[in-house]
Amino acid sequence: TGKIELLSAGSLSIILGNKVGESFEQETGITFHGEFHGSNAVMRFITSGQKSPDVVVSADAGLLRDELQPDYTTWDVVFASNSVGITYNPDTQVGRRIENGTPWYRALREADSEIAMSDPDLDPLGYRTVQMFKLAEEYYDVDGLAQDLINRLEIDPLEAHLLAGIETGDRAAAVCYKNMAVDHRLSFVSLPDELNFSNPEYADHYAQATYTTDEGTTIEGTPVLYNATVLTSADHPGNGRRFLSSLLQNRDILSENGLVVDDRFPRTDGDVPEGVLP
Amino acid sequence: MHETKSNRTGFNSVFGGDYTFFGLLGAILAVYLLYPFVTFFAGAQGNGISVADFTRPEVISAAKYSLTTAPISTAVATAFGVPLAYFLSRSEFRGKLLVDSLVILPLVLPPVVGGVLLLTGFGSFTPVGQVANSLGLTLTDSYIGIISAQTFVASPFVVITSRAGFDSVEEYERASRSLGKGPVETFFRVSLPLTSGHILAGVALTFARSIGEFGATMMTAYNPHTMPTQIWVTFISRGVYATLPIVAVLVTFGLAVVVGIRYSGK
Amino acid sequence: MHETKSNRTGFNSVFGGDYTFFGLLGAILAVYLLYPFVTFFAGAQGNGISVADFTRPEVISAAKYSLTTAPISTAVATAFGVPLAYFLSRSEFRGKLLVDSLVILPLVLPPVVGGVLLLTGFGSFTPVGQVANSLGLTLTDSYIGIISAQTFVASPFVVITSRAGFDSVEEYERASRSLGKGPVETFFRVSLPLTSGHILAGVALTFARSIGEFGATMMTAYNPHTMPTQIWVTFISRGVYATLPIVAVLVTFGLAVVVGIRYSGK
Amino acid sequence: MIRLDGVTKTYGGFGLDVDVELGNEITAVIGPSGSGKSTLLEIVSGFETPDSGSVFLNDRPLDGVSPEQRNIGMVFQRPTLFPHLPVRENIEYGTAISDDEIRDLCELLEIDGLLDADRSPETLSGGEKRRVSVARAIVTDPDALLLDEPTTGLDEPIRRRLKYELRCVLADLDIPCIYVTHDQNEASVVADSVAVMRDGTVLQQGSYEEILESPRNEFVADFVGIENLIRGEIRETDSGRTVVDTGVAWVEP
Amino acid sequence: MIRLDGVTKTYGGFGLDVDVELGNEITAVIGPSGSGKSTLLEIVSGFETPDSGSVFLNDRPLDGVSPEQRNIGMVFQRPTLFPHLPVRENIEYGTAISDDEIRDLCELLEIDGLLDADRSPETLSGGEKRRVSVARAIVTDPDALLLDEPTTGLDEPIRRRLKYELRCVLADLDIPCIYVTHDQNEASVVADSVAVMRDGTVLQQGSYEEILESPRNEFVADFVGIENLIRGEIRETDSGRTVVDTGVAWVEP
Ligand SMILES: [Mg+2]
Ligand SMILES: [Mg+2]
Ligand SMILES: [Mg+2]
Repeated sequence: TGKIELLSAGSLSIILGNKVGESFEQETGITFHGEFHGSNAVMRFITSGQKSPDVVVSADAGLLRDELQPDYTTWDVVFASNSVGITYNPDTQVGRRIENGTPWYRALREADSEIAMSDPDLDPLGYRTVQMFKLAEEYYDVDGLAQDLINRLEIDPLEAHLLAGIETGDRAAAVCYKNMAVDHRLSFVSLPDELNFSNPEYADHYAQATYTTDEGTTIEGTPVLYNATVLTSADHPGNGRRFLSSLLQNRDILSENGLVVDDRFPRTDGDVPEGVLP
Repeated sequence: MHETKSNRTGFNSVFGGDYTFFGLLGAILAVYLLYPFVTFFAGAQGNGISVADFTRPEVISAAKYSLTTAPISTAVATAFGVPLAYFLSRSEFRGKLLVDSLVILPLVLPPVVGGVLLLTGFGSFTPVGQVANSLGLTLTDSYIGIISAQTFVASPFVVITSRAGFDSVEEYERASRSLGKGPVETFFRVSLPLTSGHILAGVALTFARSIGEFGATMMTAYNPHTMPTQIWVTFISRGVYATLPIVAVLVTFGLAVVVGIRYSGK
Repeated sequence: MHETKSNRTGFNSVFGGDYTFFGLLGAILAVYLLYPFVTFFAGAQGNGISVADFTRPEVISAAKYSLTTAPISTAVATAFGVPLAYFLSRSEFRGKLLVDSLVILPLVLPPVVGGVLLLTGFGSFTPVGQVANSLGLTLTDSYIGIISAQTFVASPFVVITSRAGFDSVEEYERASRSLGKGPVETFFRVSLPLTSGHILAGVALTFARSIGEFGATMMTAYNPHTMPTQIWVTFISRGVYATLPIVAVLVTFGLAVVVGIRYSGK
Repeated sequence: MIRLDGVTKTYGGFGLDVDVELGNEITAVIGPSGSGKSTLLEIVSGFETPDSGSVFLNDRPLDGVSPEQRNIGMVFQRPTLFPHLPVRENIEYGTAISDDEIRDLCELLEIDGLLDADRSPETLSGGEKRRVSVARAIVTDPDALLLDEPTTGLDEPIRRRLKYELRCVLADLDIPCIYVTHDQNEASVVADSVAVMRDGTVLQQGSYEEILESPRNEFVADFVGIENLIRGEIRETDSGRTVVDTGVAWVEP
Repeated sequence: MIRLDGVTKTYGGFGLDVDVELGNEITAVIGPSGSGKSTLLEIVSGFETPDSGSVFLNDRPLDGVSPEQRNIGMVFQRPTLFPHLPVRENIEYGTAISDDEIRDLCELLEIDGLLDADRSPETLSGGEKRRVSVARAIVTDPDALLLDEPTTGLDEPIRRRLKYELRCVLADLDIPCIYVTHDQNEASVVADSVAVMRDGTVLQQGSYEEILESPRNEFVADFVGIENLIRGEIRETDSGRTVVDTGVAWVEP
């Protein structure tokens, strides 16, 4: 028994915080504490010594590896993917056109209002949005599409705020992950695998699209891979491993909430300790 | 001043005069402040939020945590803030102007930044945090963490208002001292009764701020969830309108205390 | 009261008395409030933050946006909040208790929730937002959005303090009215001069709160970045200690105005 | 002339119901606290609106006329001198007047010594404050003057002197003056006529002598200070003659 | 007896430098405003600490003794009655005394009528407030009494009466009383001796008659109200004899 502290990407707050967390508590009697922020903020809290969770979950497998290895952990498990798509408010001009069968990129390009995206300088969803537009320009073969769409973008600070804009009537559409739209019961347009960053096999294709942050770092497109680890300095490492094991067995909950969990997962990196993998 | 019946205009000035000018200007701000609440509650109705949502376990749990922390934070802020205000009002020392200004710093700073600063001061790996850990206390993600965030952010209110009160009763204290009563007895028999209005106003503001504190709390004690943290969590996971029950409960508690203290003071 | 020289103890009460009791209790809170700033600034020094960082473009840009919005928000809150306070102090109408309580709601509510509510009221696709759009105004993610968030969160301060002031000068106003002066002239020649201290205190608090506003601003106007928003962005992208230059600038501006107004009032 | 025509006002448990006419003389309104004296002044001055009935000033109805348009001067229980203005600017607040006029007025009220330089009202004695507040009210040449216990809080000798002087100053104005007091002696010194109030109504109105001679009831008698009241029973009521049995032998000398 | 031994105090541009001894009598301290009268009281009462020198009360040094331990009563310019306590509790604030004692004291000060029930100090007249504040100070049986312009703000007749009565009450106490005033007439009525201050120093100290007879300089003469000062030039200074040329013929009658 005892407890476990999880620090996780915000897009998993319902899945991990409510569903997996609750069933884990019931099964094991271990008190579960989940805390959810943007993936970058999660890494920042750990590397600047302000938070010391047992388990860390990132919405960007590469980010976790770059920031936490080797000082904080030496391994991780990729357990799911997610797909990027478009959520929209059906009561707006953009929403009505999408529902009437207009291709999403035309509806957005000809929209009478701004489209929301996450901050590309702070958040993987933000730069993936830009990269997705670049991939779409080639995929649909529409000249200038990417720049047109980028010009229409308005930045919201955190993933969750994107959806607040849709719900409250401040935004017509936004680029987001599928599970977020599912959690908030919002309309969602799925994109082909070539554009949605969900398929690890397309890693090379995604990498063709890049984004350069205002700090000057160039980021290549990568599949949306959720990975998790138990920190070397964890207070409750045993509980952490039990939680990961429970997470890897609860594939149904993950897919019900919009994540992609198929036979490509889990994928491991480094020496995964005993008891994590099923 | 007695309340008068409303007359034809709907407004009835107690002065029998015409306050339209002020009423119109003021109404702009009043409407601006109230209108978002109306759209929010109206929107929530359209999104199927029902009375049953008020008894969801996370609503009750958050209310419990808020109601067991905000009063303690307010009590702590008052127990130490009133003496601090009194000391600042009565004593002269090198660097007083500095201390005097710095105690209002948390007011200027965004709470989330205050929370980050608190972590640099009291986080698990800081010297203070390690001493506390060795004593079996956790200063973050605990009752103590919540109270520490609320106290940091909200205590300047009771300090500021009490200080203004104490500044105005110095002469009465001199009378008491000349009648043989020491500083502590003078404080309790003269200064405190004469400034109770100021202090109560500060207590009300501190409580309101504590119960609504989110930014710093999110940093120092994301768990257990207080009402503001639960609003955030619900908002992230289930959307804007799902937060209505906790928003309503939070606003009700905060207002009840503020209004209660205000009218008891009269 | 004159300032006295410090004596052996370092503290020299202006009453020649012993305020140790209050000093010790108060010091606990003062140290608690100041210690996180010390650890923060000390940590930043160890992390190689230099004077050059104060002139980074994002620091200057954020300072510019904050200094061009917080004064406007304060002016707007004052221009409408003082008449509102006056109207509430002087008039009786059905539902007054309600309005009177509701104008302090934004104080109880976490600012980030206030921001969400503002979006439900003024977002682009809301009726108000559409009217504004058709006039070429954007109410969110713009100067107006920043000011709207700051005003929502900070205006209760000037309303509360002004109201307390106006409540105390009613008799003088009756005298003025009986001497043939109407409500508006009475307001400017009697009420305003007699309550200037209260109003200035409220203006200072409102400004401090506006310049430090983050929660609601983040929701209604993440762009352009004000100092608090930039602190958040810098924190996420470059870590705690990189925020030092903006934190220092923010705290300096906020304190300067609060202290300035406070001492000019004496 | 001030006339209150069927004026009523109710709030809380209290109700005012008044029907009186007050001429161009000094009328003292007396009565215990809570009898409605101050409410009466508030209705006449326009700071309270009656529930029904009207107030007339020189036959002009004051319904809907705001306080500043009534041209009615007021002297309050607390002197309410504007603390941010020097004494002279206080007096001239309602109207600017010439140096000579203000000098004459202030000599009359024995406050000419206070006009110098920028003397602040906070440095004045209690009596001086009252005098300045009277000067401030009458300098505007009002059509009526209301005084609400203007000598309260003063020490007895100052109070005595002030009331005699007020008597002289007010009598010269030749306008209706309502002088509220709870002190029947003060009423007898200052006023031409007296109105006795209780529970929101005017019990009796007339000259002090009239009321002393034939008080309408025991309360009035008591309140105006009649101490030789003798209780008795009415035995006969003939036309023009009442025989009262006081239980005391009465021998015509 | 109060002795100030080389007491100095500097702040801003002002400096106090005093060396005086005050016996068990009433000493009026007079001088223009800013001359250091109030600062002197603050140092004696312990609310200010001198930069150098010491204060002695009946030969006991008061260095480091806080105000409440000095047993020195004070009457302030503003009466500072505690507004949240009834009159009687104000008087008994420093010490609880028997009904008889408080009755006697209040009769002496003519405020026995104010002890009833829960009378609030806010309902008192200016003169009454002063009397209560004097009663409150002397009921504690102090070793010295300091009064800072205790008649300021009162109307002249009240002020006149109060100062005569204060004279009687204070003389009976047989302790040092320092009576600060800026009014030389008040000093002459109330005090046994006078100390004239200017610019932080005591220019001259002695009985009123002594000072009147031989003022040390023009300022003192002026301040104690000598109006028949005749300017002249010293012509000769013999042993025990000074010949002054006043420019006016002088004929021995
Ligand atoms: Mg009254
Ligand atoms: Mg007086
Ligand atoms: Mg003085």
